[in-house]
Amino acid sequence: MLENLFVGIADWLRSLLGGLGTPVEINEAIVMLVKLVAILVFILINALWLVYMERKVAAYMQARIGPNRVGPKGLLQTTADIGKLISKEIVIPGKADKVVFLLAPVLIFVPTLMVFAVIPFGKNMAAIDMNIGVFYLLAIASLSTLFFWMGGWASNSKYSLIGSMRVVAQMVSYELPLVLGLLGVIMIAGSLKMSDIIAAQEHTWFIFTQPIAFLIYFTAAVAETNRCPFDLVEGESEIIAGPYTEYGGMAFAMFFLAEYANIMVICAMATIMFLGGWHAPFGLDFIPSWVWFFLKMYALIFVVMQLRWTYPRIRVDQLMGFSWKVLVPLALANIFITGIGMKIYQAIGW
Amino acid sequence: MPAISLTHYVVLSALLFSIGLFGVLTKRNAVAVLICIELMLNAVNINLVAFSKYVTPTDFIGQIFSIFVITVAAAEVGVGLAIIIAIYRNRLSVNLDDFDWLKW
Amino acid sequence: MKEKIAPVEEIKQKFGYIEVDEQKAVNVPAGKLLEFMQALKDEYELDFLTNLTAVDYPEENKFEVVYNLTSTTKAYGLMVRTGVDRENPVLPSVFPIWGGANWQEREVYDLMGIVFTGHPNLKRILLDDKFEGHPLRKDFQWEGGRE
Amino acid sequence: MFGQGLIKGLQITWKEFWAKKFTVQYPEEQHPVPERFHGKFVLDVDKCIACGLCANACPNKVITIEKQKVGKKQYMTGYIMNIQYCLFCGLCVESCNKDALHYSKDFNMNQYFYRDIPLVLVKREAPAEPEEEEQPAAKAEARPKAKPQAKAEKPAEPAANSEVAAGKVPGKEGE
Amino acid sequence: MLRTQEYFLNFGPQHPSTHGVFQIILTLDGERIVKAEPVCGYLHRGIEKLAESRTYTQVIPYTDRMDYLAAMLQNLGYVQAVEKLMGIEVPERAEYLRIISGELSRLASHLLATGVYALDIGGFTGFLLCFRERERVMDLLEELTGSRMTLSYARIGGVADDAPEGWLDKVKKLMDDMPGYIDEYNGLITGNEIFQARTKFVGQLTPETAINYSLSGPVLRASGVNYDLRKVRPYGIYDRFDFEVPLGENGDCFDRFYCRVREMQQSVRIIQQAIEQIKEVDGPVIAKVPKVLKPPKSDVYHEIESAKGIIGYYVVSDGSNKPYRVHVRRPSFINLGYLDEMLRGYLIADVVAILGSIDIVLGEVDC
Amino acid sequence: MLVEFAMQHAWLVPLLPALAFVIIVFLTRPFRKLSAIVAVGSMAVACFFATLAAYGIFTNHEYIEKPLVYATRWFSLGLPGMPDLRVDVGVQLDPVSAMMLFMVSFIATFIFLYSIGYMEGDPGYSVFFSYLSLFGASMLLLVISSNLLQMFVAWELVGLCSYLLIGFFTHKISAREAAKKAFVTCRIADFGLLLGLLALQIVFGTLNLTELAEKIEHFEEYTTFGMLTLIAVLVFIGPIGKSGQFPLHVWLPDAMEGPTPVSALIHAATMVVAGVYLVGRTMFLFHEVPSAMQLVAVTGGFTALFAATIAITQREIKRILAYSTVSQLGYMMLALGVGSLTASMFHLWTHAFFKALMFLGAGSVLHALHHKADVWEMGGLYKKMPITTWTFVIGGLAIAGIPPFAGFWSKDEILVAALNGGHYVLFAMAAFTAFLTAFYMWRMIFLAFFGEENPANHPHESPWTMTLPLVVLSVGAIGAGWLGTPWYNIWGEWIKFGHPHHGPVNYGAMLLSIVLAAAGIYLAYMLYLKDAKKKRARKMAEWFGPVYRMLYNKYYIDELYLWFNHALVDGTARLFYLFDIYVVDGIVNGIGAFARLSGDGLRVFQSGRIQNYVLIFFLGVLAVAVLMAFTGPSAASLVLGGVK
Amino acid sequence: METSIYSVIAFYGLAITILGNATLVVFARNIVHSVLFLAVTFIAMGGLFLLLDADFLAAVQVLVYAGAVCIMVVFGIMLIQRADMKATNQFNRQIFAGGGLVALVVAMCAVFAGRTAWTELVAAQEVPAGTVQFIGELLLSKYVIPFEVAALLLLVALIGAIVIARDEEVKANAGD
Repeated sequence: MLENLFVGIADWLRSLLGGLGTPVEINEAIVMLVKLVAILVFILINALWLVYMERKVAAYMQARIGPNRVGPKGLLQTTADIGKLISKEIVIPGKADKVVFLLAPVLIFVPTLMVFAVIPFGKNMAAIDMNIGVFYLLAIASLSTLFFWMGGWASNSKYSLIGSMRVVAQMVSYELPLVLGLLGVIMIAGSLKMSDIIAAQEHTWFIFTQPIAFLIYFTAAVAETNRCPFDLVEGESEIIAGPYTEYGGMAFAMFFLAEYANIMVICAMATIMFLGGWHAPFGLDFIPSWVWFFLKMYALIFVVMQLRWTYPRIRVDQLMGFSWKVLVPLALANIFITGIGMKIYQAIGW
Repeated sequence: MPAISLTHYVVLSALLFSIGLFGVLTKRNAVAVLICIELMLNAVNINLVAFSKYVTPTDFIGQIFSIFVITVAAAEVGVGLAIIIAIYRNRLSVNLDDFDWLKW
Repeated sequence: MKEKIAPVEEIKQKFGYIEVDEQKAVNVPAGKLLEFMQALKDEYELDFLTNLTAVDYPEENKFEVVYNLTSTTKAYGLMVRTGVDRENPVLPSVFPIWGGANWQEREVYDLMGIVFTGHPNLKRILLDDKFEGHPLRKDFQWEGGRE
Repeated sequence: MFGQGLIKGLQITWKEFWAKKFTVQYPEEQHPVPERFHGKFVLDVDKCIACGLCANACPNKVITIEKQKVGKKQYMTGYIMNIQYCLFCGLCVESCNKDALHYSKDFNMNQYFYRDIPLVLVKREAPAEPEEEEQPAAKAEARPKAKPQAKAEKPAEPAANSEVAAGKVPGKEGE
Repeated sequence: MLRTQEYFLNFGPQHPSTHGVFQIILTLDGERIVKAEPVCGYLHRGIEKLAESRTYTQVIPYTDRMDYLAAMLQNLGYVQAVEKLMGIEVPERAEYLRIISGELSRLASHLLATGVYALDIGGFTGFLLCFRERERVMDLLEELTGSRMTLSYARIGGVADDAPEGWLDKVKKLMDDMPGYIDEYNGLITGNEIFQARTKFVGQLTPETAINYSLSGPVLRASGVNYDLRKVRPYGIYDRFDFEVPLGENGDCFDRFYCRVREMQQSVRIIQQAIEQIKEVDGPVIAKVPKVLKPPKSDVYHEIESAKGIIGYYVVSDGSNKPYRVHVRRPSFINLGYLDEMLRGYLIADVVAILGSIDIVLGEVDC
Repeated sequence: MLVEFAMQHAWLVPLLPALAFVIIVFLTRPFRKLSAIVAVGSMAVACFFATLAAYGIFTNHEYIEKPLVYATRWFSLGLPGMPDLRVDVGVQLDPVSAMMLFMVSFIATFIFLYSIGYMEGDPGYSVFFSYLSLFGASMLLLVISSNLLQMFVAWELVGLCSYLLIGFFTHKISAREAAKKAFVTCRIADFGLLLGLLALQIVFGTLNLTELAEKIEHFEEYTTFGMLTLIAVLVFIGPIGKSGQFPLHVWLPDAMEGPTPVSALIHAATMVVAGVYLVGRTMFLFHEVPSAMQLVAVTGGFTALFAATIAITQREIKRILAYSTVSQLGYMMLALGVGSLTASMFHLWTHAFFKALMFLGAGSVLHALHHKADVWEMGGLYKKMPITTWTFVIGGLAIAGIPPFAGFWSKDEILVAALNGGHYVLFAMAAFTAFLTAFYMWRMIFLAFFGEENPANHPHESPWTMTLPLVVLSVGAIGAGWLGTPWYNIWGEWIKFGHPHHGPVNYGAMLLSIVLAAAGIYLAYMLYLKDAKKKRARKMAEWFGPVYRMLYNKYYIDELYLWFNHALVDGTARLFYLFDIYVVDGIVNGIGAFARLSGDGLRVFQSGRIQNYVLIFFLGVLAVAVLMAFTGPSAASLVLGGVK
Repeated sequence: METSIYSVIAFYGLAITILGNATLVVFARNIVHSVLFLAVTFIAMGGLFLLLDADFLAAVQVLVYAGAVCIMVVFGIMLIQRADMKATNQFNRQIFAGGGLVALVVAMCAVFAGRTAWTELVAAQEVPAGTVQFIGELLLSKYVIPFEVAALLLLVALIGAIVIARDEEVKANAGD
């Protein structure tokens, strides 16, 4: 029952609308709209929660207890922060490119939200199960670079400029190992469709068949989201806050939240591609599939956070070198080995 | 309202191509010329895909061709920008009117 | 507290123009400063310029620039003083001998107003470039403090 | 092998994640304040003889002692510390021969208005008439900020100190 | 790395990793530094001028305000200079208390330097863990002196107060715990490959350069120059303790950082020995000195090994009760003198790494 | 057995230094000491082989009569005019070449050794040794050649090495100029030699020495006497240049800019005598042409006197030695000219020892005085540099012709040969030259080594690598002449042209030469040592003012050449220059101008702006499209040139 | 063939977006704005491809054009930035000549488009769903050589761009 909670709600909505006698297309459109709004709300709440979680995790690792005043155990801290930030003025620097400056924080959420359209949170729980799902996701995700850059560029500040240079260089260079890391999985699954990939992991998760690919993907993904140890886009000890230096108030909060939404995307993606998606391990399928999905996703998010609060930041030349000299060759080797392995597998014909 | 036919796409493509051509002919900034060339290439892609859909829907030749076009476009932008940057470093200008060394 | 001081007597014998006082500190005429310092570094391994500062003596109409040298190999030190005319406070820079004089001479220039010729970048370091006067001089007057 | 340090770091943060937290929830819990804490100043007015040693010892000219001559005797009408300039070095407390000036453990000296910042330890009117000796001097006087227990007992002291209070008037800022 | 036109970047004065109000005007080519012009003086308070209108004792609190992270060492240098000027013998117990509090100050300063360096490189957790221990050190100092940072504990002729009851045991306990903590920092910060990649072979200083530019403290010793005043010219009673001087090999940022970490271990050793020895010493903690100090007309220069390097006091007396001139050789100030040459050719991120490894405190730089 | 091996493999002797050259250049150049060791070692081994070979030759009489030739075909081709051109390459061992082989390798070994000390600290140390090795190889190849063309190749190689070594101190302008001068002067001479060789080849069809010797004996079968005379004169031009005979001697003094070992080796002992050697080798040719012999004799005699007079006034130590060399070379030529190969070769042999010795001694002095060359600024060196001084004195005695030193015997031999040949004028010139030689040599010795010490100098004795060769060579300078005393002339048994002739011992000539030498030395002593202030010398110079100046300026021959060069060569060149500018360039420029004018017309369309081109391009595209649209594809392809 | 009203609306919407943004690309004063408009054009083009049943191509369009080409251009602009970005994208002197030519081109295209009988060309088939598989198979079988050549081209362009844009290393004391 719990398993089909969300699917059931959608069906119920359809039947309700069907009872109203409106045309099917409009019904579908309404259902789609509801789905998207639900995802939107879900993402935003999750982002808020993740901010809180990050602060708590950080605090616990640093021998302190973190937010604890607003709400029980400080749960409403982020909400309060958002309230504060909303009430603040967004200061537009004098020489900024005003339109672009204001557009960037708005647009930064767009690719993230669009990506969520194809992510299956549970059995039959994708808004759209697209034929080229993975590819779509990568294509859309690559857009966010531009929006980061817009923010940094439009601020017309040197720190922002350096930050946007770094953002562009970093995200472009890490996209390659990211895609190459996923290729191994796609080769084995033989499909770009998310549901196919998850179905292919019913018995063995790809993390076991593709461990190197997982590491490559995870590293590159952490870098894609500008998280520590690859957070030199906003490396606060060097360039203040990179592209966000001149942003304040809600505009800054948008960037901030988008970062957490992006973490969710990469962790969800890793869950889908490597951790078997919503498949339950050890046959524990009495727990609903979406619970499993979120469990895996949050475990990964925790790892991302722990990485951030453990490691120092690497330098920009090391960052580039790491991508081009380590990850990309490794990923290519992995693809090669995967191809050979598949051939052998087919030849043996297990 | 008439259904969308091949003509629509051809006209759209022609208009886009013309806009791109206008940019190529009249922009002073080398980077602007480069991106206008991209517009022209996109116009070509529209044609290719539209013909592919309407004329040979099962062969995908047009689509494959436009994939190659995109590839070439990406390469072209990369090399073009590199050249522009190299020129800029020597001349501190990206103004095409300044680039008249072809003239002796 | 045992003070280890460089062989002053020997130095005195070698360089007739210096004066040694009871603290075994050395007074050098400004004209011979660079030559003497170079000799100290080369021959007595006083390779470490710990301190460089100046004192204002308006009654005697002079600034006294004080150099404290130590040796990283011999573990002894030496204080060298030299007097500068207060009206025309110009002294050769010891930057070519000890790079450590770089900022210290700038500081002395900034606060005491002694000009070190030959310094590569002699400009104010602690105070604002537009500041007038040199505050560590005894006759410096400044309005705007508390009360 | 490369990566050992990385894994070791993760182990440490993981361990710390579960370790005891050091946070002290301030208003509810408090660190014990040590005996010698340099907090807010307290003046035992009855012990004070307004000698001015503390004002002299102060490197930053924080202490202002106001005295008024009542008849033949000096009478301290005010002991004000411009606490915003205080270095909390403790030289004034050390210099006090009569053990009148103390630190308290109260560290909260913030004020809403700037004009409230000076720490007024004594502020009182001088008696109108030169009173006879042994008269409880300032008992009736308005002492708005002084500690109540200070004025309650020891009536004899203020009279006595007026003879001794010959120390220099706090020097002006010379430079 | 692609080249751009050279442009300026104001690194500071309001910047998270300049350790205070310090400014570096960077001339950049892409992210590479072509020229760096340090600008200091934002915290200049004229302490040397102020000292001329204070009595000898009254100068002590001002010395606190220079290197406020290791205030006791600043006090110590000054009072020892004045004692040298006047020829005052300091009681034994006071000497031990000076050593203990001084080394605790050094510990606090190095803990901060270690933690902040981790923060500079980007690791926040190391920073807070170091602060956790620094808090304990400062609690101890507070218990001893009443203040946490600006101690004003030393007095001419001794120290302000004897140690309170049970304090030495608390110090001993902390000292027993310290090695474990230091291991934790080494695991979290020092041993981290990313940290090493960021700091090794960055900002290398040859021993010759370091000596020539009068650099001191861990910056000098990281270049392999064995020059620690506590060993070379022991002042106070440092000759009674057995400790080593940690030296670096490459003179790079990592060595400077790691020198501090190892110096903490040596400080712990010194404090442990001092606690053992102080038990046998009893007596006053301050010598008999006149109320009004009037040193003979003379001048003196005295230098000690502070946490940041060699701090030296040049005191001139004209026979009155106020010093005629006080000059402080501030290690942070002089260590910064070579910054420009050190930074050239490195990236912006290395600016932070190099500046952090020099471990400056702006109160001292600007005086 | 070893001797036989050495004789059969005499080609090893030049090969070893050549190998050393290759090794130094390609392998050991970065290692200075190793380079030196390789060079000296290879030369020492070569010397060893040469000694064995010479021993073999001189102990087997058959070889003295008939040369030992090992030859192989170098190349053969048919040319118009020379239908079957065959050139052999090989070694020819006979007493002359064996003597030379031994002498060259022996002296070279010690000079190499000397160079180790002398060149210490020079940045081009290894390069120097590689050049030296190459020189040694070339010189030995020259000596051992069985073929004149092969010899010519070696001759040119020697010239090249001389050029490289004179200009070795490339940082000195004078050295570079001197090298150029030497090279150009020698090339002028070599041109004559080459012409001569060509004529020989054309006329006799071979250049092999043995074959030529046979054929020239019967030259009437091939050519006329006039032609033979011409050939002889042409061939003699080469030695004039190389051996510094009168008109082309100018390069030799200037060549002293090179390092002193080079001067000693090349410009005193070995290379410069190559000319003498060549004439000696081709004696069969000159023998047939008396007028050519006359020319040789007169040239030699005149050069000897002429150079000696110049040497009197020179001040630089190496320059004096250089002119003395020229003078002594003239002696050798003179001896050849009067027909005595024996005397010539004997003087060559002794001269090599004492002149090398003196050059090395001079080098030692220069080394000690940091290249202060003026003899007037020296003085009293004997106190500080005993070995150098006394070996130098031995050299001076030898060259002056004081018995029993080597020079006496050989010079006496020449004088006797001239007298016996009936050339009385030449004899007188030679005798006067002997007097002058003694005078200027001892002038130099007295000035440089004795007398008052110059306080500005701080001389010191040279290292053993430099003094050892001095000592060894001084032994040679004493004893080398004992091979050919008039009483027992074993030299004449070995080295001879035709039959050895034993005249009676001419005591008169012997006495005359001793007296002349002693008089020269005494005059020098009076003028330069006895008279401490050298007043008399100065007065003499004033007295002979114009003569002195002329001598001091070497008869203005260099200036003459310069003027000649300036007037004639430059004048002709100016003419050609004008022709080039107005006629040749005029044609070329005319063609260019046509192209440029037509280009100017078309240039209007070339704005350089790419967008302009795009515009024009698209206009064209449009035109073609319109054409296609309204006329069909065929017309368009007509325009575009496409295939229908 | 397309009968759905949505597709008509979508086509016109996308066409207007494309043309409008393309015009803005050409007429924007600030080169940065030009590039941003270009990105919008590209994304809309992706939509147009979706409309043309080329979903893979649409993703490629967004990935390559919007995600890579635009970024590259943007990076290039950063390297050649100027103080007055507002006047970085101006017209040159041949604006009228160019305009005239473009008008001619448009006219010619209009004539041709009008004269051609497009409907005769149109095939009566639908595009099969899931184009990826077909394109993939074609690329790796029939068109494998052009595919490889394209890969080579990209490699050459990559290396070429690096070689052209690279500068001499700055003399630095950094050891990287």
